[in-house]
Amino acid sequence: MYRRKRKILSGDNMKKIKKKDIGKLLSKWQADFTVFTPSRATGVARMEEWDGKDTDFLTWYRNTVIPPKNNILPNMEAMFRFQKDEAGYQLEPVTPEQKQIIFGIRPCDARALTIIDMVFKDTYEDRYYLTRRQNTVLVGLGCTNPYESCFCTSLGIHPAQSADVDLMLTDIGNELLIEEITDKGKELLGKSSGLTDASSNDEDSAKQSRETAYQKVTRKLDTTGIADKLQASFEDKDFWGKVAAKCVTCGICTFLCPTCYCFDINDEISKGSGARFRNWDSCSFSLYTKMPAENPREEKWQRVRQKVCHKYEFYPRLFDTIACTGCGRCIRFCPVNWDITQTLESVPEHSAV
Amino acid sequence: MSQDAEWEPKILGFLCRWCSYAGADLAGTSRKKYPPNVRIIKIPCSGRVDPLLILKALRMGFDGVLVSGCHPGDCHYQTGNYRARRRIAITKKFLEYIGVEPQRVQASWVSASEGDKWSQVVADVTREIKEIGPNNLFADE
Amino acid sequence: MNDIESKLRTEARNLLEQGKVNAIIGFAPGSLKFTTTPLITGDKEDTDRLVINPFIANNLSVFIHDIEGPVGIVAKGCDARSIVSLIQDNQLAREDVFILGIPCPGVIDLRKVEKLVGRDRDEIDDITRDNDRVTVAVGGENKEFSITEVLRDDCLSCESPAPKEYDLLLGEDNVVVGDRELSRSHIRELESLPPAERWEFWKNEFSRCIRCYACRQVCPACFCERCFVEESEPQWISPLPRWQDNLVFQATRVIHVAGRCVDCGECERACPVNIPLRSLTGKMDEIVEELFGYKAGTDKDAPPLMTAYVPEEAEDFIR
Amino acid sequence: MAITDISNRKKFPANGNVYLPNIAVIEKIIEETADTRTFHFNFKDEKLREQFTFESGQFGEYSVFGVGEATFCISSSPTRRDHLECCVKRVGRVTNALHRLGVGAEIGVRGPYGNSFPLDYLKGKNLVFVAGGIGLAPLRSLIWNVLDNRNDYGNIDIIYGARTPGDLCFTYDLDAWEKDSSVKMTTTIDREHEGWSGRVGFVPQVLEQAAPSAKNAAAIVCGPPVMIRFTFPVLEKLGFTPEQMITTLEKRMKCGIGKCGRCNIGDLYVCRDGPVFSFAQIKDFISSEY
Repeated sequence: MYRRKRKILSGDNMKKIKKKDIGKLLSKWQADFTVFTPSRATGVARMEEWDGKDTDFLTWYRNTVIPPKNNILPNMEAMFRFQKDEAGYQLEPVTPEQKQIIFGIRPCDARALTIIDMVFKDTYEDRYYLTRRQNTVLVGLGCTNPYESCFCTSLGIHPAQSADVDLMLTDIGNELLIEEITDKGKELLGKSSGLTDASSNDEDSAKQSRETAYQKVTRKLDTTGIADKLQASFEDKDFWGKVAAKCVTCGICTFLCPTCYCFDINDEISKGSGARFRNWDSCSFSLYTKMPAENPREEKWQRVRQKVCHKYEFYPRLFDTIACTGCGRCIRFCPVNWDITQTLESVPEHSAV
Repeated sequence: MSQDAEWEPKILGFLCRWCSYAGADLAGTSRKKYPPNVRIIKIPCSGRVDPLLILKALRMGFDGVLVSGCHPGDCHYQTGNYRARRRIAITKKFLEYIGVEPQRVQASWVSASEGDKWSQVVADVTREIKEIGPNNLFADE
Repeated sequence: MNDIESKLRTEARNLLEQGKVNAIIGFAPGSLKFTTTPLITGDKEDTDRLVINPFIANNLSVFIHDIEGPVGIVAKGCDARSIVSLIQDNQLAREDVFILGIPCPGVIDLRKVEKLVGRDRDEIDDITRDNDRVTVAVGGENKEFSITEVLRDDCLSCESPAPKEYDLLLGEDNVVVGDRELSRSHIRELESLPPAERWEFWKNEFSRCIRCYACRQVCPACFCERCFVEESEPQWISPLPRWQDNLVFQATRVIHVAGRCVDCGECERACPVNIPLRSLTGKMDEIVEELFGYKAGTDKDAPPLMTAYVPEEAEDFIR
Repeated sequence: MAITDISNRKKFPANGNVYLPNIAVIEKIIEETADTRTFHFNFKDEKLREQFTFESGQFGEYSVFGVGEATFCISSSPTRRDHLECCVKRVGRVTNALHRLGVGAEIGVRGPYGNSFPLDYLKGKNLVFVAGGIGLAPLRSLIWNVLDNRNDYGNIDIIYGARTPGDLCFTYDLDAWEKDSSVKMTTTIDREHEGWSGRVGFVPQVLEQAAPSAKNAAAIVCGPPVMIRFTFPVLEKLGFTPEQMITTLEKRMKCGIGKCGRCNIGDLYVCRDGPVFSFAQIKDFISSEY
């Protein structure tokens, strides 16, 4: 199983900040970064540009509906613009230059970015994704109240600890304990104000807080040998048919999944100039693989199988990690309560191939 | 909405080939004067007009849409215009509900012999749409 | 287990055992609190998992197409109307479906409950209903609500919780507890705004649409083999999730399902970004009723709304 | 040897941004069939024209700006370098738009992507090419490549079929190969057709009748999925091992570089690990995913 190998800096230089001072800290950061925080202003919880005052999210925020991957791999982004003149087509690439902070990202969603980094770095570098990634500082916030659908601990993720972020915050009551995780985090901390040194008491209560959070994740999934089991069951149409029976093949689970990265590419044009965009796509849709004469995944059981196997069989083979972080969004928002943990637990034992 | 004196509405007309298109043709051949604001698409029957076409036209920036077919009882396919009528009726009401000015979706019955009526319809429709101004519904800001 | 539930299990088992149906479509307990999940099975042992409770949210008629041959389906009033509508549209033969009608108690809207108690659904310990009172146990406290406060809006406007069309009705017809006006209050509120503000409202709502198409996928009235949004020659709307195209998509969808939409409210419940879609479909239902006196899925022998006409009707807007 | 060895894959990122196409100009258009055209094109940038290299079997992403991108193999041979070719069947939005373009029009081209036919493995062997319809396009690149280095290979069998005589592509090549005494060329059409005096029968059947020996041979197969599905069993019957059967697959693609997701067969991405595969690599997946 894949593990992030990063040194977590030890306790003697840990800082903390009062929750009521978070606004000041975010304001300070706003001088150099676009700061994103959890927000419900648009009618759905997602990471939105901070409005300069609201820190209410510290009380209501458990996790966003739209995963923070949206801030790195937006559901729609321009890749280049084109224009036609006498000399022919002129192309002008769009480069994402904004320096941004995602404040409050959960360990599951941060791990998700580490996971999809692998695809975007593989063989050909994806400039758009990687530039945004580089320009982003992740400030993690440990969970205190995971959802009933959460099963991050089954995937080796701690709900309140993370090596996938740059700074990690832990709720210790009226204050947040701050850990430096990376140099990028350290640099950001250098640009911060209103911090005080954390005491060993603070660290104890942080430890306590983390432990409590961990215990609260009660949904469990045994992933032992799952890739092999899935491989052996690949052609088991009966099983996949049953699993997929209630799926309505909408795109909720994939679009809200923090590790689903598939995209489509589309052009827009008006009066000779236009742009090429990419936008999220989903293996749940039959159009996704449709070719003029054939569709290798015409049936919905094939598409459900692709989704499950991509995360739990193919991705581990390619990159040595399961492409699921147990954030539970696919379970929580599924209109038919299709539950990936139930599916994975019911994969039949076939003799190995 | 700013009323540019130069501005002339662009209206998309879906005209049934049997009646209204012939009516418009007649208006032309009899040298009727009427505003040049309607771009015409010839369709086999007003019953062909899917509400999607109306929405697509508005999305493309047309200031109004005019569907024109045979008078009730005169449809070449017997009932096409009756079906069109139901569809346009609900489309118009629904679009009005979501905030589209009702003037932007227009309908008329114009027969092959009604060149006069056609020129009148175009004049009226153009004037009404001119009054409400350009279609900025889908503008980004 | 209540009476209806045990009767349902027996009947469903019998249908499968006697070979009258190839599959049963019903509700089973869900994997999360206060949820059920569609159960689609040909295995008679599975019928022991069938449940009827205030959380049977899905419109199960959406699954009928997936099953070959006769199918037994658990149907609330709205589901049965969808089935009738499918029959009207020749999507389904009456004899291919065995309707296990249940007098629907009304489905509790978890979003409303969450709002009322200020907690997420998984933080709630229990929700119990005693006639018109609903008790929500949360944080060691019992909070009482009237049923009209917590029922889904579409249930509030429901006129027949028990199916009118069925093969077997499990239990007595229910008393209508609804409050039609209350259920349409958002529509009235929007209507009171000037047109530009109404447009602005929907523009904002559709700005967060992610085009997951859940609204379409859970809708039994959306049965086109290929939706217009998937056509590429011509491409009717851009696949990019811009609010303009999101809105054109939804507006067209709502117009396309006029006369088929039974106001089951599933599109709105399924929407992961909380777009009040029922304020669109509900309005369309009002329009077709007002203009043509038509109510979707109430008469299986009637022609579908958009294929019928009365020579003298709805003429006033035509020049 | 591993056919999907990706370590030596040619990277050809333009301006460091792989998604940014290079502008190319259409120089010639050949009507292959009623719905298929071959486009001869060259990069607009002269330096790029010189630098651009590719191998038989690789593909490109072709843009019609404002309409979108589509994937086609490069159907010309790297041994013939005065221009590049791609063969396009009119089946959808982008291909329709391409067919509307004339000589002199500008298109966008990204690539080359994917792996290529394993020349090192093929050298010294007898080669059996089996193609159907437009499936000849990628093989054609390899066939000319092989013929231009004729002494490196053994016997060459080409079995090519189409639905009707009018659906045969590259008839000018077929004529040339017919005349080449070092090539055994068999052309067939699916059913009897007026004016056709040649062979009639489906490609797999014709292959079975021709019965090329599997000894020191390799079969290279490309065509519609249904043809591929029926061809492999025939080759197996003739004694070809899964390693000796090579094909190039077609899937819906968008990015062409293993990011966008859709073209996988199991954990293999057709764009990144293919499009050239041995049957040994894909046989586990081929029944239900292809």
